[in-house]
Amino acid sequence: MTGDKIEKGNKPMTEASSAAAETGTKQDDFIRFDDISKRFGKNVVLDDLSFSVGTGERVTLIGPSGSGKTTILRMLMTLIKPDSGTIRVGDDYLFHEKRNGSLAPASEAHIRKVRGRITMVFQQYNLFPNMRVLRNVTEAPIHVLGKSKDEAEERAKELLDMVGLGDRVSAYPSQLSGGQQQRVAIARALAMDPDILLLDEVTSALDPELAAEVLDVLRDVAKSSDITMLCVTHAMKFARDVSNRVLMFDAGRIIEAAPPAEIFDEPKQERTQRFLQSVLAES
Amino acid sequence: MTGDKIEKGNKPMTEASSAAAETGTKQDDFIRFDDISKRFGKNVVLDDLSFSVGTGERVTLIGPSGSGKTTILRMLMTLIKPDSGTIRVGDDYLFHEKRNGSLAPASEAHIRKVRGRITMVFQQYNLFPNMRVLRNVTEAPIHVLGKSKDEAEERAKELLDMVGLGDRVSAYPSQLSGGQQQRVAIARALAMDPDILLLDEVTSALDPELAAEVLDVLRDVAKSSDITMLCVTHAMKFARDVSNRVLMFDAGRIIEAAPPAEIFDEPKQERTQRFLQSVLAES
Amino acid sequence: MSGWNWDVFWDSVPDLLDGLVVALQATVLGYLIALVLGLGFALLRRSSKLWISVPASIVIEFIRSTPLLVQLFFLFYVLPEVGISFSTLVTAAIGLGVHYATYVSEVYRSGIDGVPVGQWEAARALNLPARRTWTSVILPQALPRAMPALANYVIAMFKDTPTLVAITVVEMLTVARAIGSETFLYAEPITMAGILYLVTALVMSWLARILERRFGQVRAA
Amino acid sequence: STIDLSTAGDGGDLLDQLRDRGNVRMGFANETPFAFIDSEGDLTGQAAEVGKEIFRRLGVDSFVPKLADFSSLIPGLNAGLFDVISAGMYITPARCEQILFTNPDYNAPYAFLVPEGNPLGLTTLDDVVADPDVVLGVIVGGVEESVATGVGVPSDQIVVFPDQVSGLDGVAAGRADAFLLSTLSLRSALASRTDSGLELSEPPFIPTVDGVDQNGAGGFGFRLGEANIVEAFNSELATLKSEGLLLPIVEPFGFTEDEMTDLTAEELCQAPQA
Amino acid sequence: MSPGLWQYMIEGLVVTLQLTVFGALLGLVFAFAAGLARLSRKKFLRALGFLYTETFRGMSALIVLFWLIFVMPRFGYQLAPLFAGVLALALNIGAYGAEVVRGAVRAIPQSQLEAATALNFTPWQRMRKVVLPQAIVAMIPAFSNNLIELLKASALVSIVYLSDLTFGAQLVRASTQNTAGVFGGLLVAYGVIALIFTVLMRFLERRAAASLGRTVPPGMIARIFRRTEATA
Ligand SMILES: Nc1ncnc2c1ncn2[C@@H]1O[C@H](COP(=O)(O)OP(=O)(O)OP(=O)(O)O)[C@@H](O)[C@H]1O
Ligand SMILES: Nc1ncnc2c1ncn2[C@@H]1O[C@H](COP(=O)(O)OP(=O)(O)OP(=O)(O)O)[C@@H](O)[C@H]1O
Ligand SMILES: [Mg+2]
Ligand SMILES: [Mg+2]
Repeated sequence: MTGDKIEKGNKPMTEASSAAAETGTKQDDFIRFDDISKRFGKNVVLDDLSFSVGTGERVTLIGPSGSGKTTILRMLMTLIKPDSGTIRVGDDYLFHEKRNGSLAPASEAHIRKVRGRITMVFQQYNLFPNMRVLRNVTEAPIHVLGKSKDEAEERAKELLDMVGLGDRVSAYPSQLSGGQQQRVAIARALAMDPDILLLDEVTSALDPELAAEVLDVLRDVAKSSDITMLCVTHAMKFARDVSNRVLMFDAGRIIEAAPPAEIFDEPKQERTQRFLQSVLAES
Repeated sequence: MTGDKIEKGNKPMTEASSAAAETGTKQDDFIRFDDISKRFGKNVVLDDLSFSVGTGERVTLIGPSGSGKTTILRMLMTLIKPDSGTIRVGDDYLFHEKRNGSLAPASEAHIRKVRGRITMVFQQYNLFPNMRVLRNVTEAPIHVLGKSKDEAEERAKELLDMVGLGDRVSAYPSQLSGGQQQRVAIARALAMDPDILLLDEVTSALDPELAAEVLDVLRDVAKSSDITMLCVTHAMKFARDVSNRVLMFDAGRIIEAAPPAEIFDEPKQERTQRFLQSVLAES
Repeated sequence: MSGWNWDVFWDSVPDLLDGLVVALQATVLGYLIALVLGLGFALLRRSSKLWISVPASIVIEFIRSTPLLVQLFFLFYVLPEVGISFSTLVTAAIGLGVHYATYVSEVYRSGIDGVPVGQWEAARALNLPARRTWTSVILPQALPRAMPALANYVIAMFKDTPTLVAITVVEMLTVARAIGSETFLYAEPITMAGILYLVTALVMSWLARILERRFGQVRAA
Repeated sequence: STIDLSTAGDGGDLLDQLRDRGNVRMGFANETPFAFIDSEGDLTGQAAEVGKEIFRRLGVDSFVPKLADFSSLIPGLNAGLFDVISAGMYITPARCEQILFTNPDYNAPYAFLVPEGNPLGLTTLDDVVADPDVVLGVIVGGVEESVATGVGVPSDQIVVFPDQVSGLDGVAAGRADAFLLSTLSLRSALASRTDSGLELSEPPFIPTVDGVDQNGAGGFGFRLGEANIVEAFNSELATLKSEGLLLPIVEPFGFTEDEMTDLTAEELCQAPQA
Repeated sequence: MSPGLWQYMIEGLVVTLQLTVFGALLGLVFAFAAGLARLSRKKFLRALGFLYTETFRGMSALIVLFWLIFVMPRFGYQLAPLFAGVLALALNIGAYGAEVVRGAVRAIPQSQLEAATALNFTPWQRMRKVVLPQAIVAMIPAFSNNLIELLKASALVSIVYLSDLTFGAQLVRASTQNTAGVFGGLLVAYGVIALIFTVLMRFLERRAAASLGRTVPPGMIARIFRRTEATA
């Protein structure tokens, strides 16, 4: 709502203005990135990035290829580590632990604990091909959350029903279409009762029709739960329908942040305008 | 000059009219395809094709993908054999020998002899990675033509100078850009003093800039020599500049043949029009 | 020298077949050891801790680049000296097993490396513990991938069983030699032993090919 | 490397070859006291030392030890892996069909291992046959058992021991009255157990089965067809014997006058087997 | 250990190196002959190549060795023992090498053959100037493994009493009775020889790669200790 803090012009934002990008509907700092930098070799992918996401907020990350969107999600999922900076989730730091009042690198146990609140759905589904659909969904609840097999299966069937695959519980992933696999992957993620759900271009490997089915499922999820969602997508209509706030990335920085109506209809940054034009031209 | 013999309409040409396609600037029948058919499995690629090319003529072959252009060149290069029909080059048949007055399948020695007048430049350059640039160019002149090493190297350096690579004689192919490799390939082909040069989409694996360099070199070659050239290309401007005649292929037949100005500006066949439109849209 | 003695040649078959059984026993036993130990080697070598993976690599490369024969001697003569004594067959199986574990570990390793990285990431996104990730996600996918290569090493191990003659395991070559020292005719039993080895090895690779084809079909389904 | 035609000649050339090469490859089975490697890495033992002396006299003075299982000595020789078997191998008619033996350089007679003082006065196998109460010990699978039964010892008078040491223990414990073995073996067994209260029966004897002497005479083996070198070897051996030089060479290995012999390979090869 | 015993080990080392080097050279001859025969247009040659590779890949090197040493004399051929050893090892490794040759030649892109045809090379020139120079580069890593296998197999000759390193160690053991020390040291010796061979082959591999103008692959130590990306 307060996109007015965003600088005009298309020069990259300074750190100060980047911090100002934390705008929109969020009420608190459930997730907080502070001065995060990350490089691969010589390639600086994230440059002193700071932003935060509120509890239950739905945030869409957009931006040109290579701008660092996936890197953000993968870092939150602890698949990669930042070179510097901190990430806080709730009261815990993701890669750090408070010891004697100061921050020390986190132990594996600490990371596992914090990671327990987060889960992710991938572009390539990544279902376990050696397990049937039902076991794909129950494996982690049983062995991570410690649920009983019955309880896990009951919940799994509910979720599979919800994503419209109640009748495919005993299929192997290879026997499903891409869209069906992605819906299973969503059910698998939800079965972990996550506080935070990360979605990285979950429809971009799918044909438009199948993609629509998946997006419908995600719309339902967004409507019927209060999970905090971070979502990278090129499906602008979906982003507009579902998200509270859109973060526009460019070259590892957030150059604009605003509610979807604002950012899609009256983007302040010239870079954002150009990006949106190219995306709309494609689809 | 006599494109007027071409039938109107877009129905495939009959054999009779196909023979009529041999039009344009050619004065003689230096190369003559007679009733050539070729199928791969069930796929009939060339269907009773006849045409001829005059000495020193520059012919461009155009046509949609799969129409048989490459097959023509590869057959002339003796990389594949026709199923039926004859190909004559000068006074010799390519795959046949006259014995006791009748035509018999040619011996390997006969094929080698006729092939000695022809050489080819490929889309993928196909330089020999185990030889430096200079040796790529001198190897065949020395071991096939029997030139002395000095003589071959002198000529190779001339040619490499001509293609603008006089300073890269001792580089390995892997150390060159695609465009440079293709120019070496052209020098290598010319070093064989061929009567006939075949060029199969020699620029289509290259970025536009690099492609332009290669086409410039070929323009020089065309201007400064009297080699007979058969050339498959999508570079229409080049075709227009260089060729005497353009053969439009479709489904293994020649559906139109005329000088470039004529065929590009006033194609008679509706198929040719459509094809040219689509090619121009791409570039 | 005397002519070819067909009686000795054919009469050697029953005794040689006993030897073949012993060779097969050593192969089966040895391969079981190789399968288990090889997995251990593969996991150690993949460890993210350098102080584990580097020594493991050195040991594996060392075992792999030294002769099976000498390793067998070492086990055969040295184990009893330090008070560990197994039957000769078990010693042989241990020798074969340890040696082949180094090959098998490479097979596992490429099988494991062949599991798409997305599978690791998905396991991580579900917060599966490392052990569970291995046992229910990675290995079930890596092992089938490794099957054909694993089958080839069974055959390779079988072909190495004649080496056991050096530590008195009564496999076919040992039997052939014994027949030779009784009859003073070596050529006949050794030739027959060679034929039996060859035929068995060829049958085994034929079976392996069938298995591979079957397996390929199962995977495709 | 090329094909070695060493066995192709008529026999005259092996010695020449060895002289040319300057060394001889001696097959042995690492058995004391016949041939073994000492701590200096030298091949030594009764057979090794006799062999070396004779080869030196024949003009070959470098020796390459070729360690082999006893059962592989003959095939190894025939395969050209060694030039001579130098392992104190007994000369038997069956072996004579495979290889050519030199004359024996020792003949180990039999003796009994008995309690000190030989209370039963046993000196030959006939003494055992004569007294049905005497229990005779032999090694399992050894030739001694067939020799004993061949002479006429009833099988209920024979007990079988798994090895030398248990035979020795058996006599000491009274489970056998006498233990039959070659003098050489018994001497080396006793040497390791000086306090056993046992001794060898005197004098050693050579049993006769069906009129055939059961010699334990060993010599050197060459490939069939190499008669020339065998002849040369035999003549040097004869010289050693006649000049009394043989015994000093073999004494350090526990050999005595008892083991000296004038038997020939020819006699031993022709002796029908019992 | 006395100088006399060291002498056995050093002589044995020489024999082991001879067996490995000569076995490798002769094995290369077999590998190329059989590998190229299997790619021949002549059915007879293909069958011959197939027969050779299948037989000797299905057969233990030790059996072949026994056969050459103990059976051949029965047919009137007595090979010099060292030659028999080299031959047995070469026959065995050559059969594996033939598959390497075949695979590498087949991996040369068809387009290279076509380019050679376009320059009117004869089939033999094509093979010699274009195919083999490239294929050989691709063969080296596999040959490098084969060489180590050959080194290991060379120890088998001690079973037929050739005086190689392992045989020397047997003599030393017979003399000193120090089994653990002797065989332990022997293992280390083989390990060191293998390391040296690996380094040499690695050098060759780099040279060969350079002959195609390729960037040189990482060093051998780096490869042994390469860390697979730790994912768990
Ligand atoms: N593991 C990696 N190693 C090296 N570079 C990487 C790695 N992962 C990402 N990068 C680089 O980091 C940059 C940002 O990548 P990222 O995947 O975050 O972009 P993105 O915004 O998700 O782009 P896209 O829309 O193409 O998915 C890119 O330049 C990419 O090449
Ligand atoms: N070796 C082959 N085996 C089977 N089919 C082949 C082979 N070579 C060519 N073809 C088929 O012959 C047809 C004509 O191929 P050709 O390469 O001559 O077409 P083209 O006109 O050169 O097309 P493009 O513009 O795509 O290069 C195609 O359908 C192709 O699939
Ligand atoms: Mg991305
Ligand atoms: Mg083409």
